[in-house]
Amino acid sequence: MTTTETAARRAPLTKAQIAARVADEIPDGSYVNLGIGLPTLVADHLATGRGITLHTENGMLGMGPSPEPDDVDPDLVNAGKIPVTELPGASYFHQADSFAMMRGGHIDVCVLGAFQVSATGDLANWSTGAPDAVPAVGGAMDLAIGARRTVVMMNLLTKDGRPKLVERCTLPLTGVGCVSRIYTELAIIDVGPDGAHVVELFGTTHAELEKMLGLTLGPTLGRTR
Amino acid sequence: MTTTETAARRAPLTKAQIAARVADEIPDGSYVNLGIGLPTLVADHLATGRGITLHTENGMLGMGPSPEPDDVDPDLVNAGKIPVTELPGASYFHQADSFAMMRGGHIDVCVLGAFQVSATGDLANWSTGAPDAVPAVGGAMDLAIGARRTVVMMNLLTKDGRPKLVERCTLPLTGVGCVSRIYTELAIIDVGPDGAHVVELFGTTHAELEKMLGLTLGPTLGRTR
Amino acid sequence: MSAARFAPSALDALGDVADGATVMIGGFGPAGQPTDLVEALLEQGASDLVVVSNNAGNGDDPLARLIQRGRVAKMVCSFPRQVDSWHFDSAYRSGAVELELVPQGNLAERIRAAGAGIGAFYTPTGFGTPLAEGKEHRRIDGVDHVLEYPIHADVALVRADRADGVGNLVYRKTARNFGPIMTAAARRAVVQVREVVPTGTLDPEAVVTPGIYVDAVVEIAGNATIAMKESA
Amino acid sequence: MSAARFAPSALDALGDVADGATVMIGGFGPAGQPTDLVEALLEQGASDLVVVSNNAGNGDDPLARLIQRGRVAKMVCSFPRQVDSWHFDSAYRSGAVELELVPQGNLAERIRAAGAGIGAFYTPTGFGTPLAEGKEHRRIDGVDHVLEYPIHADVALVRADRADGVGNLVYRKTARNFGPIMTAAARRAVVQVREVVPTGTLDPEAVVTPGIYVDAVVEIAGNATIAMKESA
Repeated sequence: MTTTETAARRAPLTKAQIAARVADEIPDGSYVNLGIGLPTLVADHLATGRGITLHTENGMLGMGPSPEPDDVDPDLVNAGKIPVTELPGASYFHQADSFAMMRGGHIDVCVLGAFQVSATGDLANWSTGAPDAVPAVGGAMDLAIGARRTVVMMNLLTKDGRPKLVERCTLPLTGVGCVSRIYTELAIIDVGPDGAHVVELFGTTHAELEKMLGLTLGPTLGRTR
Repeated sequence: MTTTETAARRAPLTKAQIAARVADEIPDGSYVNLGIGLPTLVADHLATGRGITLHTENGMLGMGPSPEPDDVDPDLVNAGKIPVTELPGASYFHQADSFAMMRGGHIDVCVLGAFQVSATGDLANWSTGAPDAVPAVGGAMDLAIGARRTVVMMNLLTKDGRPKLVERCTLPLTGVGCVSRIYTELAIIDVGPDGAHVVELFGTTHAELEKMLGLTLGPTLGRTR
Repeated sequence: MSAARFAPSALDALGDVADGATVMIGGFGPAGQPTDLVEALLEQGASDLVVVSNNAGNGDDPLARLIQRGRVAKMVCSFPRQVDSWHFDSAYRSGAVELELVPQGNLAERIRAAGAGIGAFYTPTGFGTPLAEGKEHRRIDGVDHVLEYPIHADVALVRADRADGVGNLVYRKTARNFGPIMTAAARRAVVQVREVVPTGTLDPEAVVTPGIYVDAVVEIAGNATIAMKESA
Repeated sequence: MSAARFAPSALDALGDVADGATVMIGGFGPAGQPTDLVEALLEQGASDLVVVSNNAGNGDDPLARLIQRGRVAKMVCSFPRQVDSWHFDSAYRSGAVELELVPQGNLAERIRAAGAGIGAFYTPTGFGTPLAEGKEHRRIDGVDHVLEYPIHADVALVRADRADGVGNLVYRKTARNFGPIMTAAARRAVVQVREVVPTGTLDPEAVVTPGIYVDAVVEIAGNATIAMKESA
């Protein structure tokens, strides 16, 4: 890493930089599911030579990028109902088989967005809890608990400045103790049974982060995968 | 029916005649599973124009008759591991899907052999109960309880003259209350929650049959399906 | 199920649907929507329906209009909220339609269980969340599971790509989604296909829904885009 | 599972199998027997094995010899008794091998449950019979059900027809049987195929086992009869 890059690391990450970092930490050859929203950015950073296969829970392995407008096929969409394409080696299966694949622990990595993540890895990402909201859950709960490793990509703070990494989720849960790591603009943090531990900081310090979150964070464990 | 045929009906049925009668009572368009042993004879009496489709639990619909010796394919066998053929409109599926098809009540008629059937429709057809026997069950229990209608084709008496239709099975059960009707050389008898009722007799009388079986049989209900 | 019957129109294929019936509707977003069959259901007139479907209608599509007209008493689905689910949103907020929200994988597995004759199953999905509240649960091998029951239906409306003369079906790409499990879970499965092909022309290894699960088929020439792509 | 690895021989594909491992072996009678992989397991030497397979060997086939040599502690199967299952019969009668007899559909569904992450399920099959003795049961909608648990395995040995470069599999006729569910239920799935074909040449609609379930593939030119029929 050059000195310039090291200096850049000291600034908060852009969304693209977070996505690149998530992509970088996915092992070659993995089967990966990218949740709706921010996590879809990760796809742009997965080099084709790495043998990474994308799963979409509506029933496909080997999903490719969005098609040219002329090639849109209404029968070929991703979990966000956005048109996608088919790569060589793709396969199709029905909904029960697709979710069996997830629930059975066959997806190596799942990257999800979140409203809140707790220090012990609980996830809240399907409901804002607003009383008048029309609820919708989709495959969120299956994805959260099904993958071998579930990580979250999100901003560390809400738009009005409240922490999204919390001692205990106040929003309706998606899954209990299912998240391993969160990737944010200011920090990469491991969560789990032993609580939250900083992996790497971007433009902030351990003390500042603890103050911002109102949480005690374990020591930086170094960049591990 | 001619007078000669009526007279012939007064004699016990041959195996082929029993098979023909079972075949005759299977509704056109049915999906049918024929158990190993005697029930396989039924296939010879199912006219091709009737739209009856044979299921084999090792993973196929649309099973055809045995192939010519030169056309034997080791990858195409029935539940008895006997080479079979594929008819137009056939399909293949794996074991979980095949047994889901049975357990889910999609097979219209299943014809099984039996060691014993009780008056209330319990079936014993997988174990002679001999202490030194190597046990084997295969798909018997799934077939017994899975089909919409399970009927039994068997001799009414064992080789040493003991009744196989009994008040209560003494051999290990295959399924409880699952058999609707038994087809034998001497009688067709309905069994179920209301006990055993004679449907039709061949070369015996109601009184003789009751004596032979040591059972009280309900009145002849006439030939119903 | 008995051998598939071929119908001259979607309405004929649909047959009778009683008031209060449970109706499964295939599709995930645009892919696999049996639009013509739902349109026929609108015309047929049954009301007080329980509809099992991943989504709850988009814009003014037939399912959305079914909800708008007050014909749906309850939706069982995983993702009713869409940018254009106006009719569902309004009916839900006014209390005109009841909602049973089910995680998508539990929805799929419960439908599969109905077709497969499974009485109930323990799934880890949803444990500890509001969607498992009040449900039986059990720890198995150190993992908490929720007990879920099958979802049966009176009729399933499904779109496939091709059917042969005995009702065997193949689908197209992600339009497969709920078709195979819904046809098995319903007492009567009604399928609209782009094309009916002669029996013997579908590869038996590639049949996705065997004809045993199919009760009625209607050929709807359908989407020009798709037809064009197929011949390309 | 990570991307499939192609091996130069059955023994290489097999890799390490520990003593005491649970090994699933596909096949129903002759159809789909992964003969070369079981032969490799004989050579590899692991013992005290739990073998999950519909049958328990015929004549002197590799599974029968595995049993004969005392390498199998327990068989989990539905139909061990065959006219030529001498080695199993003898080992069973002498108490050298333990038997867990499972109705074939429960065997299949328990294997499926392991691959599908289902913790347990209620099935009507076997209720009231000696094979359900001591098992939890429950009446659901008026039907008695038995609670059955998944069967997981350390390794699955399966035979398929063709694999592509990412491990997608297609099978041939009734040789499909246990392959798709065993590859999903085992931590490591090892597959022998007749032919490896270039990625992109298998129809994505007709893939039966997606490559995600496959860990190692070995091409065994195999049965001349089959090869001949394919080219006919």
